Amino acid sequence: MDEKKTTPLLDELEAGEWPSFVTQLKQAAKKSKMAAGLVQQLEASYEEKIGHWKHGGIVGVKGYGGGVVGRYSDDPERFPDCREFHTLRVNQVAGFFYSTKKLRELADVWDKYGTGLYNLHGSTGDIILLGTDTQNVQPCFDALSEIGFDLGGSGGALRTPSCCVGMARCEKACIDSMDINHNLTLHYQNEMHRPAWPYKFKIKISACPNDCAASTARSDLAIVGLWRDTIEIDQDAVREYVANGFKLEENVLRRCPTWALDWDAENKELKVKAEDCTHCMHCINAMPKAIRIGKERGAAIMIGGKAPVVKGANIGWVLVPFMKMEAPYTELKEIIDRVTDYWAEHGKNRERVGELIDRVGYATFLKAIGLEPVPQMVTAPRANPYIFWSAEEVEKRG
Amino acid sequence: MDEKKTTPLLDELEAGEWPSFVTQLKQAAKKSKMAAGLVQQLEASYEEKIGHWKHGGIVGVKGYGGGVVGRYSDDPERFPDCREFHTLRVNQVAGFFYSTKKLRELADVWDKYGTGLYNLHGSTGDIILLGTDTQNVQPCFDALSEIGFDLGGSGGALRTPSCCVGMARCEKACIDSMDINHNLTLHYQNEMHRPAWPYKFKIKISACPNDCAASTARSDLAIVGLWRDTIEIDQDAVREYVANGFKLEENVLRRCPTWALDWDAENKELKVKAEDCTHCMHCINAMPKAIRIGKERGAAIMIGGKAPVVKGANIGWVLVPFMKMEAPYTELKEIIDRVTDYWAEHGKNRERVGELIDRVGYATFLKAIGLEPVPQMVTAPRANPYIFWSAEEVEKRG
Amino acid sequence: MARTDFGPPDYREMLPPIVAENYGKWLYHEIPQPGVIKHVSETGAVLYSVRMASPRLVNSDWVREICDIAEKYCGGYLRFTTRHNVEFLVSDPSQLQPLLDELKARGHMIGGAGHAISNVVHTQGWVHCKSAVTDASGLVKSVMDELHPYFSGKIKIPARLRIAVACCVNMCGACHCSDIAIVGIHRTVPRINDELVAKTCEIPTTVASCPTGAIRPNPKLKSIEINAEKCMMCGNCTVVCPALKIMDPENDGVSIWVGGKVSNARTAPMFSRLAVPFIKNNPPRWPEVTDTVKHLVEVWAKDAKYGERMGEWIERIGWERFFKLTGLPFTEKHIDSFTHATQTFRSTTQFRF
Amino acid sequence: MARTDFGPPDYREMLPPIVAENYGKWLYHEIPQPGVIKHVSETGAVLYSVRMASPRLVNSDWVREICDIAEKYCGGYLRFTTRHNVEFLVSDPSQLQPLLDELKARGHMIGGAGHAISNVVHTQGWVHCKSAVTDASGLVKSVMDELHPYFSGKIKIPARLRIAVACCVNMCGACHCSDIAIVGIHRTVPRINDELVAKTCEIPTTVASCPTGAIRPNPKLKSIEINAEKCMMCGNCTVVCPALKIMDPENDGVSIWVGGKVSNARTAPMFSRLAVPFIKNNPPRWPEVTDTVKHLVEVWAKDAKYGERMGEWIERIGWERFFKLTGLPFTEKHIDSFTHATQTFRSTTQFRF
Ligand code: SRM
Ligand code: SRM
Ligand code: SRM
Ligand code: SRM
Ligand code: SF4
Ligand code: SF4
Ligand code: SF4
Ligand code: SF4
Ligand code: SF4
Ligand code: SF4
Ligand code: SF4
Ligand code: SF4
Repeated sequence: MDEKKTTPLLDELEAGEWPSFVTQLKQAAKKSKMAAGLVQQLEASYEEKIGHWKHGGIVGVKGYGGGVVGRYSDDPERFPDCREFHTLRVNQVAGFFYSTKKLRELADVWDKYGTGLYNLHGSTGDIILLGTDTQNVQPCFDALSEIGFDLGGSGGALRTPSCCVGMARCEKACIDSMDINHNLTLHYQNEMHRPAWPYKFKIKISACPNDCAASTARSDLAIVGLWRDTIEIDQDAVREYVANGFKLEENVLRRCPTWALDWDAENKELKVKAEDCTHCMHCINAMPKAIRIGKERGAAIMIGGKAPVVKGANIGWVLVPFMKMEAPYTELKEIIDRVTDYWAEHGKNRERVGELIDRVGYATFLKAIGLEPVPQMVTAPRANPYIFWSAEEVEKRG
Repeated sequence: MDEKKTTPLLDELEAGEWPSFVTQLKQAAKKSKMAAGLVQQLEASYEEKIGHWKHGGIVGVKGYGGGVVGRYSDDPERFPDCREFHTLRVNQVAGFFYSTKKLRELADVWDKYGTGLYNLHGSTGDIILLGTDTQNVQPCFDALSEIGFDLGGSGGALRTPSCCVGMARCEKACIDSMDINHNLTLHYQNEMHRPAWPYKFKIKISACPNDCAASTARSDLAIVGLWRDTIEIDQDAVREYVANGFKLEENVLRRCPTWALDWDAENKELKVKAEDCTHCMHCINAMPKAIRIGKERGAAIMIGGKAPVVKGANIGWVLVPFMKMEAPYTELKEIIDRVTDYWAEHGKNRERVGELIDRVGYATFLKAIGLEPVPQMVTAPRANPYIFWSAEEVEKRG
Repeated sequence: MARTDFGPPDYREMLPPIVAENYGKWLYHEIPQPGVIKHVSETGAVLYSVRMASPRLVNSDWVREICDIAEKYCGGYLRFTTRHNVEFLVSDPSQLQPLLDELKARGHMIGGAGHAISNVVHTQGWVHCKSAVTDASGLVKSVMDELHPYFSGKIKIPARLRIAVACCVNMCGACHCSDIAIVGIHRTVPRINDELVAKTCEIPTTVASCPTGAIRPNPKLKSIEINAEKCMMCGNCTVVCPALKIMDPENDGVSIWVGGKVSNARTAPMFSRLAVPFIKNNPPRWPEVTDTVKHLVEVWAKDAKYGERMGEWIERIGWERFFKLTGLPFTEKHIDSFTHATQTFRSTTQFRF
Repeated sequence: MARTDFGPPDYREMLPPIVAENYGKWLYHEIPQPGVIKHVSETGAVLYSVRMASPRLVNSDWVREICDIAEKYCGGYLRFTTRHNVEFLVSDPSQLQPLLDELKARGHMIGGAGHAISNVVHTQGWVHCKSAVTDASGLVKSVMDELHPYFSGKIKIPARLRIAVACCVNMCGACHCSDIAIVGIHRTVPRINDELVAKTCEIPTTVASCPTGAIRPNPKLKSIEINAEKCMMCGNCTVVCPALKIMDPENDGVSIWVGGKVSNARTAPMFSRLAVPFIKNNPPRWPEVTDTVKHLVEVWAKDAKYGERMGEWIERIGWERFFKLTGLPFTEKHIDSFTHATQTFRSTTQFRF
C-alpha cells in the first residue's frame, strides 16, 4: 500500500493563489491518522472519479436523536484509517462572531477527539467538525458541552437557525437578526435535538431585504426585516452625491422597480411616492449616505424555501407581510409552532413544508394555521376558474 | 299555454341604448314559429335561472361528419316549437368581407330553411345559422352549396380558420393573412368536414403582433406576422410629432419594453438599437405616420393556445420564430401536417395539442415533428436539474 | 349528391374596389372621430371605415338592412370585425357624413375604435347552449347599456378595454385573455342519478374525466361517487356522463376576471385573473354585475396612464393596490389552487402595504 | 449524564467592544479599498472590517492562526461571513494597514466585498458525502485559482457575482439561486442489484420514491424495474434503496447554471437556469469547467450595466442573446420538462432574432 501514499492529483490542488483545502487536509494528516486516511481515499476518488462513502449508519450522543452524521468508507479494507468518519454539527454563535478564546477551546477539543478538520461553517450555518469515529463521538460531545458548544440538528428536525450580521454591523438592519437567531435557537433546542418531524426544517433570518443570509431561498421559514412606512431621505446628502457626479437618473431613478422616485431638478429634491415603494433596497444600497430604511420596522415571514429535491426548488412565499419583532418574539414563535404542528401532522415522510403547501393548497394551509389571506401573498390572483366552494358557503339544495 | 306568450323579463332587455338581441329574436319570431318557440323557452330560463337545452344528438349532412351542432329542448312538451333547434356552422369569407349580394342570398336561404337567426359571427369565426330542425338540415346545406357557402367544423376536426383584415385595410400587415386563411380553408376541407382527430383544432392568423384575430390566445396554431430586420423610421415625420407636442419620452421611449429607442435631441433623430427591438409594435402603434414595420417579413408560428378545459388555459407558445409566408404556403402546410399527424397519433381523446405537448414534453414534440430547439421557444431555460438523457448520448457501461 | 368540400366564397370577389386596388399598400391611419378610421394608401387613396355596434345575434331583416345601407353608401360591400362589429367602408369622402347621419337616424351606434370599449365577445348562453350557467347575450346587453358611452366615445378612456362574457368555464371566446371577463360558474358538486349512471354512463370514462381525481366507482350501485372535498365544480364529468347534473339555479352565478390581454403590444399577452369570485344570477339585468364592471372601468380609467391597458395598469400598481383602489375583498378564492398555483405565490419581499 | 439543550454560546459575549457599543447604531458604510468595509456609527465610531478568503475546509492550525491575528489587531474577536469568509474587525484605524500587511505576508487573500466575486458556497463532495457526483472543494479551488482577481479586486466587475458548487442535485447550499452554479449530475439510469433489493429494500417505498413514476415492482424477482424512458436520473430512489446504484464515473459530471440571485434588491430573487447541460468530470482541475465559468464571467462583465447582476443582465438582453453572446449551444436539454415546464414556454412574439 505504500506507493499509494503519494497523492499526485491532490498535490496539483496545492498550486495556485486561492487558499488550498488540500494543504489544510495534508497539515491535518500530519497529526491525525484518520485525516491521513481521508487524504488517501480522496486521492482514489480523484483517480477513479467516484466517491467512496457509503450509506451512513446511525451514530449519536446520549439524549439526542441527531446532530451527528454517520459516515463510513465503502472500502474499509483499502482505506482502514477513515473507515469511520463521522461529523458533528455544532450550533454556531449567532452572526458567526467568536472570541479567539472560544475558538481555541474548540480547536483543542477537536484535536483531541477528532481529525482537527472543520467546515467553518457548513452551508446551513453549523460549525462542522469533520471526521471522528464512533467511540469518540460521545466523549467529544461531553467535552464540547464543557466549553459551551451544543449540537445542531439532523434528520426530521429543526436545523440550527442562521442569520446575517444585522444590527451588529449594518446600517440597514430593520430587526435584530442575531438576537432572534439566538433566542429561537435556545427556544427550539428540543425540536432540534429530537427529530419528530417529517423532514428537515430550516429557519434563517436576514435583517433587511438584501437577504445576506440567503434566507428566502435557503430556509423553510425565513424572517426578513423591512419597514412599512417610508424611506428616509437626507436631501443634503443627495445633493452631495449629485454634485459629485453620481448618475442619479441612470443608476437610481431608472432602476427603482416601481418608478417611485423623482428628482425635482429645480428644487434639487429627491421625492418618493411612498405608496409605490416596495422596499427593494436599491436606492438605499446605491446611496447609503443619503437614504435610509424607514422607522416603522418589522419583518416579513416567508414560507417554503428549499432546494430541488424532489418536487423542484422553491423560493419562500410571503406568509406574513409584516410582523413587529420584539423580544421574546412571542407572535413569531406562535406562527412557527402553528406551521410546524400542522406540517408534523399532515406532512408525508420527506415532504418539506413548501411541498405540503403545494399539495394541500395555500388557502387550506392558511386556514389551518389561522391566517387571513392578503394580496401580498401572491403576485397575481388565480387565472383559472377552478375555485373550490364548500357546502357551507352555498344555499342548501332541496 | 297562452299566458306564457308574454315575456316580461326579456322585454326589459329591449330598453336601453345598446342594440337588443331580444328585439332581433322577437322580429324573427314574427316570421318563424321555431324562433317564437325559442323566445318562450328563453323567457323560462330567465325566470328559472336555468338553461333548457339537453345533450345534443348527432345531426349532419351527407358526406360530412360535422358542421352541424344538434340541439334539443329538455322539455319538448313545454316548448314544442323549439324541440329541435340545430345550428349550422358555415365557413365565413376570409377577413369577414361580403358583397351585399352574397349576404342577401344567404338570408334568403336561411329564411327558407331555418329561423332566420344568426350569429354574425361565431366566436371561432363561422357564420352561425341558429335554429333549424333535423329534416331541414340537408336541404338547407344543399341550398347553401348552391350559393357557394360550405360548412365549418365541429367535433374532433379542424375549425374554420379565421384572420385579421391584414393587407386589405391595414398598414401593419407583415403577411397576407386573408390569403393564408382562404388558402388553408380550401386546402384542409377534408380535415374540417370529417372528424378524425382527438379533439378540435383551430387555426387563426394575424398579420402582425397586435394580433387583432386573437390568434395566440384562441387557436391551437396561430400564425402571427412579423419582421426580422429593423423598424423603418421616417425622421421628418418623427420631428413633426415632436413639434406637435407629442410626448415622445413618456409615451414611447419609456414604454419600449427593451429600451431600444433613443431620441438624439441634438440631431433630432430617433435611433433604434435594432438588436434590442422585439417588434412589440408599440412605437409603430403610437406613431403610425412615422414608424413602420421592417422589410424582411414573415410570421411566427405559435402552438397550443386554448381555453381552460380541462388542464388550464394556454396562450400559444413559439413553435417557429420566423417563417417566410409565400403562396402556396408549402412550408406552413408541412408544419401543420406534421403537428396534426403527431397529435392525431399520440393525443388522447379530448386532449388539445397544447395539453399533449405538456404531457410528452416540448423536446419530445419538437423531435417528433423535426424542428430544432431555439431559445426563442422559451422565456428562460429550465431551473430544475431533472434533465433526461438517452442511452445513445452516454458512454456504454461495461 | 351535393357538392362537398368547396369552401367559402373567394374573398377576392368580396372586396370593395378600393380595397382590392390598395391591397397591401396602406401607409397609415388616423381616427378622425369616434368609430371612424381613416386609412391612407401609398397610392393616395383614402378609405373611411365606419364601425357600427352589432348585437351579434341578429335576424335576416337586420342583415338586409345593413345590406341596404352598404349598397347606398359603400358600393354594395361591407365587412364584420373580429369582435363582431359591422364596418362600412366608404371610398367616397362625400358619402361619409350622409352615412353617419343615416346610421344615427336608424338608431345604430357608432364607435369602438381606438381607445374605447369595443363590442363584447360572447357566447350562446341560455339561447342555445346546453352548458350555459347564465345568459351571455343578456349580460352583454345589460353591461353595454351601462357602458355604451365608452363605445361611442362620449367618455374617453386611457386605452382599449376589451370585455368578454362566457356562460360557462369552457370560455368559448376570449374570457381567459380579456381586460374584463364575466364567466358563469358552478358552486355545487354534481348530483348523481345512480340508476341513470348504471344505465347510461361508462364508469371508467367518467372516473377518468375528473381532473382532480374526485370520482371513484361505487360498485354496489354500479354507479360512481364524488369526493366533495376534491371537486372543483368544473363540470367536466357532466359532459361525459349526462346522468350527472351540475346545474343549480340557486347557486350558479357569475365570476368577474380582469387584466387579460391578447396583443403583444408593449407587454406579452396576459391571462385574466380573478377579481370577484361570485355574484348571483340576477336576470334580466344583473345589476350587481353591471355595477361591478362599471366600477372597475371607472377606477382603471381614473388611475391608468395614457395607453395603459387594465393588466398593464395592475402590473404597475400591484394587485395589492388594485384590491385597495377597487375596494374588492381579497379572499382565499383568489389564491390559485390549480396545477401551477405555486408559480403565483409571491417569493419576494417586494410588495406594497 | 451530560448537559443537554443548552445551545450555543451567547453572541453578546462574542462581540468586540466596538460592536457591542454601536449595536443598532450604524449609519452608513463605504468600501475604501477591495476587501475593506468601513462602517460609521451615529456615535462617530468607525469600524474597518477586513475580509479574508477561507478554504472553508480548514484545520485547527488554521483556526489558531486566525486567532493569533485577531488577538494582535482586533482585541481577540473575529467573525465569519454567511459565505464563509473570515472578517477581522478593526476598531483602531492605525491597526488597519499593519493588519493588511501581515495578512499579505502570510499569503492570505483579501477581497470579496462590494462589486466582486466572493467566496464560493459549496458542499462536501468526495471529501465527505455519499451522494457526491464530483468534488466540490476541488472545483472551487480550480475555479477560484482562475477567478481570484475578481475576488481581490484586481479586475473590476459591474456587480456582485455569486458562485456556488454542489456535488449533486440536492444542491446543499445556494446553487438554485446563484449567479453561476456548478452542479454534479448523473446521466444514467440506476442499476438494480435484484438480489440485494429483495433482501434489503422496501419495494413499495422504493416505487413511491420516484417522482416520475418510472419504477414498478418486478414480482418475479421480488425486485423492481425502472422504465428508462421515464427516468430523469434524480437519484431519489437510491437514497431509499441502497441496492440501486447510480454512480457512474464514465457518465457522471457537472452542469452549469446561471442567472440566479437571492437578494430582493431591485429585482425579485431568481432561480439559476441551465447554461451547460454537461461537462465530464476532469479532476484534479476540471479545465473545461473553469474555462466555461471564466468565459461566462467575462462576457457578462463586458456587457452588463453598472450594478446589474448576471440574471438581471440576461433578463435585459434576453436568453436568445445570452446564447448568442456566450456562444453556448441551446439544446433540447435547456427546455424545461418538469412539472411547471409550460410556464417557461414563450407565449408572445416578443423575442430577438
Ligand atoms: C378591425 C380589426 C381587425 C379585423 O380584422 O376585424 C382591428 C383593426 C385595427 N386594429 Fe386591432 N383590430 C381588431 C381587433 C383587435 C383585437 C382582437 C380583439 O379585441 O378581440 C386586438 C387584441 C386585443 C387585446 O389585446 O386584448 C387588437 C389589438 C390591436 C392593437 C394593440 C392594442 C394594445 O395596445 O394592446 C392595436 C394597436 C393600436 O391600436 O395602437 C390595434 C390596431 C388596429 C388598427 C389601428 C390597425 C390599423 O392600422 O388599421 C385597426 C383599427 C382599429 C381600431 O379599432 O382602432 N389592434 N385589435 C378588429 C376590430 C375589432 C372591433 O370590432 O373592435
Ligand atoms: C358557438 C360558439 C360560441 C359562440 O357563441 O360563438 C361555441 C359553442 C360551444 N362550444 Fe366553444 N364555441 C365557440 C367558440 C369557442 C372558442 C373561441 C374561439 O374559437 O376563438 C373557444 C376558446 C378557444 C379554444 O378553442 O380553446 C371555445 C372553447 C370551447 C371549449 C373549451 C375547449 C378547451 O380546450 O378549453 C369547449 C368544451 C368542449 O369542447 O368540450 C367548447 C364547447 C362548445 C360547445 C360545443 C359545448 C357543447 O358541447 O354544447 C358549444 C356549443 C354551443 C351551441 O349550442 O352551439 N368550446 N369555443 C363558438 C363557435 C362558433 C363558431 O364556430 O364560430
Ligand atoms: C458580511 C455579510 C453578512 C454576514 O452576516 O455575513 C454581508 C454584508 C453586507 N452586505 Fe450582503 N453580506 C453578505 C452576504 C450576502 C448575501 C448572501 C450570499 O451571497 O450568499 C447576499 C445575497 C446575494 C444574492 O443575491 O445572491 C447579499 C446581498 C447584498 C446586497 C444586494 C446585492 C444585489 O445587488 O443583489 C447588498 C446591497 C449592496 O451591496 O448594494 C448587500 C450589502 C451588504 C453590506 C454593504 C451591508 C452593510 O451596509 O453593511 C455589507 C457589506 C458587504 C459587502 O460585501 O460589500 N448585500 N449579501 C455577507 C458577506 C458574504 C461574503 O463573505 O461575501
Ligand atoms: C454538510 C452540508 C453541506 C456542506 O458542505 O456544508 C450538507 C450535507 C448533506 N446534505 Fe444538505 N447539507 C448542508 C446544507 C444544505 C443546504 C443549505 C442550507 O441549509 O442553507 C441545502 C439547501 C436548502 C434546503 O434545505 O433545501 C441542503 C439540501 C439538502 C437536500 C435537499 C433537500 C430538498 O428538500 O431539496 C438533501 C437531500 C435529503 O435531505 O435527502 C440534503 C442532504 C444532505 C446529506 C445529509 C446527504 C446524505 O444523506 O448524506 C449530506 C450529508 C453530507 C455529509 O457527508 O456530511 N441536503 N443541504 C450542509 C449542512 C452543514 C450545516 O449543518 O451547516
Ligand atoms: S441582510 Fe440587510 S441588514 Fe443584514 S447584513 Fe445584509 S444588508 Fe445588512
Ligand atoms: S427602496 Fe426600491 S422601491 Fe423603494 S424607492 Fe428605493 S429604489 Fe424605489
Ligand atoms: S393584426 Fe396587425 S395587421 Fe392585422 S389588423 Fe391588427 S394591426 Fe393590422
Ligand atoms: S417595436 Fe417595440 S421593441 Fe421595437 S423599438 Fe418599437 S417600441 Fe421598442
Ligand atoms: S361558454 Fe360554455 S355554455 Fe357558453 S357557449 Fe361555450 S360551452 Fe356553451
Ligand atoms: S365537476 Fe369536475 S372536479 Fe367535480 S367531480 Fe366532476 S369532473 Fe371532477
Ligand atoms: S450536494 Fe449532494 S453530494 Fe453534495 S453534500 Fe449535498 S447531498 Fe452530498
Ligand atoms: S433516478 Fe429518479 S427518476 Fe430515475 S428511477 Fe430513480 S427516482 Fe425515478
